[in-house]
Amino acid sequence: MSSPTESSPPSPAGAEVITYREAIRLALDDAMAADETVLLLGEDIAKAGGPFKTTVGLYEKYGAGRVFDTPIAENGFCGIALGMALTGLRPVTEIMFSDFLPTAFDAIAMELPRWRFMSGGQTSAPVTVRASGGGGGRFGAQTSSTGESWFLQFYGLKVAAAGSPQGAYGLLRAAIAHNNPVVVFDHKAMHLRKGPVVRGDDQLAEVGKAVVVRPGSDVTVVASLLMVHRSLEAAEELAEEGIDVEVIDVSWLRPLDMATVAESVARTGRLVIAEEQYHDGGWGSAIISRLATSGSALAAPPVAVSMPEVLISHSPPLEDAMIPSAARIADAVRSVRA
Amino acid sequence: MSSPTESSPPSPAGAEVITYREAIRLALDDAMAADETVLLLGEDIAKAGGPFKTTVGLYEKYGAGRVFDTPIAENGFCGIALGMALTGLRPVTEIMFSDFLPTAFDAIAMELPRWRFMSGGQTSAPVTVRASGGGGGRFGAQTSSTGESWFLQFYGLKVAAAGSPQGAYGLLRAAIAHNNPVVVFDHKAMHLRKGPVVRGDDQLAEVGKAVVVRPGSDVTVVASLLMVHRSLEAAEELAEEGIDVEVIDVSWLRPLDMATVAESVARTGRLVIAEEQYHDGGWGSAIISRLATSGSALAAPPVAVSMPEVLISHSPPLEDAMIPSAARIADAVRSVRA
Amino acid sequence: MTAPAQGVLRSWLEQMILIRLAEDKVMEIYMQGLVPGTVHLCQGQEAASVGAIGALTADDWLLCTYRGHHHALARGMGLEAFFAEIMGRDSGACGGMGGSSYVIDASLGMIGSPAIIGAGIPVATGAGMTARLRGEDRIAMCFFGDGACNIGAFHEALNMAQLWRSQVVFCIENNQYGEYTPFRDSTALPPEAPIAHRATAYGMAHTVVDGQDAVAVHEVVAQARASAVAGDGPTLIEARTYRYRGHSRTDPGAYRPPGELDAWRQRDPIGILAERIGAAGEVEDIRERLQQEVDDAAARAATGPWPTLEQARGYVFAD
Amino acid sequence: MTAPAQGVLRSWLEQMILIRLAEDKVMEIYMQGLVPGTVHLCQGQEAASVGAIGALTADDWLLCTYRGHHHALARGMGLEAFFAEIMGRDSGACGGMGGSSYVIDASLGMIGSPAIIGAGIPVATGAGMTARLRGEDRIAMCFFGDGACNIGAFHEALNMAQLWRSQVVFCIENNQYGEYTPFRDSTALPPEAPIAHRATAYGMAHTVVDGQDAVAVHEVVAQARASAVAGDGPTLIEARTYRYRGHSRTDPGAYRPPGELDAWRQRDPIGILAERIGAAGEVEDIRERLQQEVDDAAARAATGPWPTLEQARGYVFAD
Ligand SMILES: Cc1ncc(C[n+]2csc(CCOP(=O)(O)OP(=O)(O)O)c2C)c(N)n1
Ligand SMILES: Cc1ncc(C[n+]2csc(CCOP(=O)(O)OP(=O)(O)O)c2C)c(N)n1
Ligand SMILES: [Mg+2]
Ligand SMILES: [Mg+2]
Repeated sequence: MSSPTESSPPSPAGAEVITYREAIRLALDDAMAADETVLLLGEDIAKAGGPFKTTVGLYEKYGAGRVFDTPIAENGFCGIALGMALTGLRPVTEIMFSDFLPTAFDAIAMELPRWRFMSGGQTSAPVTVRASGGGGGRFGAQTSSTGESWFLQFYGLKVAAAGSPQGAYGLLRAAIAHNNPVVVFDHKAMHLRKGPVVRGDDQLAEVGKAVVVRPGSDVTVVASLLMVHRSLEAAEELAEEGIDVEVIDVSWLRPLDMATVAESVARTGRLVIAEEQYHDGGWGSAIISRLATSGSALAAPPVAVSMPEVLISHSPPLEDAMIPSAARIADAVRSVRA
Repeated sequence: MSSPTESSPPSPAGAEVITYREAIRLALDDAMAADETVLLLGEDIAKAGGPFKTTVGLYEKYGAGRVFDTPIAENGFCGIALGMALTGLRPVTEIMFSDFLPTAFDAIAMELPRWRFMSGGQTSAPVTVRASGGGGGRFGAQTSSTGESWFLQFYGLKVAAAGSPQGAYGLLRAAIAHNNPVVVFDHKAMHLRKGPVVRGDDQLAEVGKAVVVRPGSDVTVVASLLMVHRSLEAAEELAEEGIDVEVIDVSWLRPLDMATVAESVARTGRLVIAEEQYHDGGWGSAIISRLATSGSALAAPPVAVSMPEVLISHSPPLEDAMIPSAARIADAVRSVRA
Repeated sequence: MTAPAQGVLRSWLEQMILIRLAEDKVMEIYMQGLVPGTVHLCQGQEAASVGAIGALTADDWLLCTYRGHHHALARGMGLEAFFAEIMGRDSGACGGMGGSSYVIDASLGMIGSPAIIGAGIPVATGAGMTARLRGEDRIAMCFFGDGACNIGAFHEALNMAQLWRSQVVFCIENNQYGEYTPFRDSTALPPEAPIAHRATAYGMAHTVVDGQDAVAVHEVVAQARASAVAGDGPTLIEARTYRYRGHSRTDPGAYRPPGELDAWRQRDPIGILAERIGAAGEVEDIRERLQQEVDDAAARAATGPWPTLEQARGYVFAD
Repeated sequence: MTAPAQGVLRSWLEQMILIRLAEDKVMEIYMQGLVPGTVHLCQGQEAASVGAIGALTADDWLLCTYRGHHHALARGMGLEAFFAEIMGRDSGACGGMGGSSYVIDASLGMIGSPAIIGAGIPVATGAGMTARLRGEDRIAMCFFGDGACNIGAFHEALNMAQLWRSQVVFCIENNQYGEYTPFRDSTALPPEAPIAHRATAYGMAHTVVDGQDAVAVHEVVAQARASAVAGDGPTLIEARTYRYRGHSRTDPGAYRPPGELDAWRQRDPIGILAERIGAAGEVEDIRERLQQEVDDAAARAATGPWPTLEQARGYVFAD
């Protein structure tokens, strides 16, 4: 296993090297400082600083009127966030684990994205829903899903997924500033991973824009969340074999940045998807299908490195066998080169 | 608009010509007669016979211990169904409109499909969840979704969608007899459509098997629900132009019957998907992606006839513009032939 | 609370008659094929909306449901925008996107009326929190049905509303049925207890009121509004009422015991208010005058243009 | 209800000591790196599980949560299967699929212990319906935490359970906190009212019991069980207890007021029962004997084989 920052590009000017988790915390802090209508709701996020420490100090800094410890009632507090947003506030809700999102699907998938439309554009719902997902922590079947593609069919929601500390910062800032509902996923296994982060009110990620995190000419790998890191690891390994991999952090699953992907694939002619999820119904199949229907000519069939169709158990060898590894991604890249 | 039964194949022996809605009702009736552990839960389904009349007479026939009027509490009664299933019963829950499924996502997507696994196979959860979805009724944004692909990422659930009265009967019978949780979708706009149905305990659909509803040699159209009918209409029209369309009623969205699709596409070399849903994250993109990754060689890029990325309004011209028509499907077929 | 002046009561009477006529008109144009989809009518429930909304200020927010025509009209929505919305026209209150289920005007503080049961209850709670956090003399008024009191969102929202003293007032319009099911068949309660009793689970104030009497409804809402603004927390009000029509367009109401409808019609909210203010003799005149307005507005609405897909696209996302 | 015989109480004491030792052992092997993931321990809550489960028959079903070690052991799960499950081994009670959160044995009537808060409450209600529909002398016993009483599933399930007289008994193990939040900060209630008071919303029976006293817990559960079986409906029991450890492995419990833990330790459930049956002098001996069993079982469990992906695949679907 390489050290956390090893495969990161050289730090840009003004960057601090901080953890992904701290990047989330600072995004919340900076957003709250920049806009007094921003407020936070979630379980144990106020006095205790959050189960993942993503809100440490914010209750003390912004007070009880801006940071709320909620009961365990995800659907209720996401609906409350919608009511706040309709009346001029800009709430951010924290869903501790992605697997708890289904309890709140009515509020998140059915109300938030359709509310403005039904009114004929009279209202708007600038709510950000944050969720931490992903495996590797040996948490078992109901606390290891990334959940990243669960909302793809619920048109009206924008969905982001942070593949690096800078992504964690910039995507969250962008989501909070956006005038429509956005779900931002992060990955629990990346919380302590460090990387360079440039902060500031001008560091908002562009909505719907993927990021080429490693330019390359031979094969395009599109990845999200932890898979971005694993793809970069695979790319390092493959570089030694003379294979030059381009890694794209997809960053937004809705809307998908097909322009960036198509441009890359047009150059490389080869595509690997690296996703910590099942393939059917995920953003990876959306990309492959969209390329296919657009008639993109590939030099080899695309390969999806996805989760096998089993549920996740907490048992270490099983979890390791399920979550795509750098080695599996590297093999896929080799196979599309063959 | 063609008359309801016009494009149906000649009736098989023993078939009665009945409505799709009646096929659902008879499937429930026959399943309850065949197995006394089968019972029904839903809103207004007992004394009133169901908002869509899919349970008329069953309360009278099987009594208050087999047909339950529930409170408006979808998550609760789907969880109750799980508890019944774990202890030896075989409940069927009715979710009136697909759009109400999100209120019950915890029970349906997070508990039902994972419950057995977490126990290491000690328990099982033979629950059938029925939902009526789909547009055309001018019901507006929160009561017109088909919802058919919402569970694709929730591995462990099987998902069926009825494209004909026979499908409505056979898929529901199969789901109820199956020892694992199944969600069965029907389409509201098909409820009064008639077709031949053969009933009986030997008429259970095969789990995971698509149905070639019209054999053809030039282009493969894969469709679900109402789109099956519209594809058949398109096929009739195209037959006059000398284009021989094969129409597949996908029937099961999980598991997807890739074998039937791939065999068909291997013959025709051309694929059109007809789906009343957005493309990204749906079963249509799963099929196209799976064909692409398997290296299937197509003579032309596949085409997906899907919903445009707008929400549904109740306003007739808008709904008509959104839900794929036979004409749009026919155009797509012509385009892959060009 | 001071009782409303005679002039105000007179205007309520007119509003209630207007709502009744408008709903009857909706039925009529429905039969003429002018209304796409289905409708959920509220004849019989006029007093609950008019009395409650009469207790609000212009700044207050409203959260309604798919059975929300009376709220829209009581809040002052113009008749043409109302009918045009129900007909799916661009000139409708929501540009034709909402339909019968979603007839709102945000400029009147109407911030939503979801079709999903219970979904509005947390939303209203959130709006009430905005008022509280800003220290404003303002509430969110949340209407919902008896059937909605059994879904999880009700419980989650009421708990947080009370915990945080949200400036919200909850009003159950108990019209005796959720679709075709009498509320006692779906709602476990202590014997004889009203649904409003459920508030005690959260230590929340609650009250039951005759929903056919606009003045009585006004009084309890005004009181609840004052408590909420004072920081004393929400109130769960149960207004006992009845819908004369079936649940939706296709429902003939066969599940009703014989005589029930007639008994409720004896306590018609329009008659009760007219009697109270000594205007019983004028009802017919008012009806006639308003009928003309209603007919004209519906006719104008029917000529409205359809929305385009491009317009619809523009309504999904804010800039 | 007849009080349990002395021999039974003696066996409870042993069970409670065993649970305590097993939980301490889980901590120990956790620190040794033998436990993947996290754990939610229940030291301090032994009486609530042992007393309640002591009132059940072999046919009764149990629905637990991620904090369910005490229930599994009180119900008679073997120690090796218990430890092996927590270590993710094929020899575990759930073949290593469940882990610390999901240690169940269906042959003992344990039908689930979901990680999602509240998810088990409807499930237990459904199991209780099976018993009722079949007319069996059998209940579903449903354990959950104080924090779970605020989620929608609680409300929906309790309403239906009461409406349909499901043969279920609900037991809130109120250990004072949901994660790091004291229950009064998340749970709106009338002043001083217990959480069990929420049952009144549904006209359901309820009771509060000293969760540190196994005999007291046994008594209320036995009574609730009898009512449920008699068709008188469910009971919501609140057992007041305390978890000595933090919420999960990483939680030092810094949110607790100074002295609180010590005060609760004064009322340790093991001490209380030992005292009551005059066995205080024997606790140390029992500990020593059981410690050996616990150590041996954990050691054996640690040698268990890992499950394979093929095995896991086979657990997803029934044939
Ligand atoms: C979650 C959900 N389930 C079911 C429905 C279908 N439905 C629409 S109205 C209704 C009855 C609601 O009854 P009540 O709350 O009393 O309101 P009323 O219609 O009487 O005004 C039902 C079940 C829905 N809209 N949402
Ligand atoms: C729906 C949901 N939201 C959040 C969580 C995270 N979570 C796990 S345990 C817990 C606290 C539960 O408190 P309580 O019900 O009192 O049980 P205890 O842990 O004290 O036994 C929380 C919030 C969860 N598991 N499920
Ligand atoms: Mg009602
Ligand atoms: Mg607790």
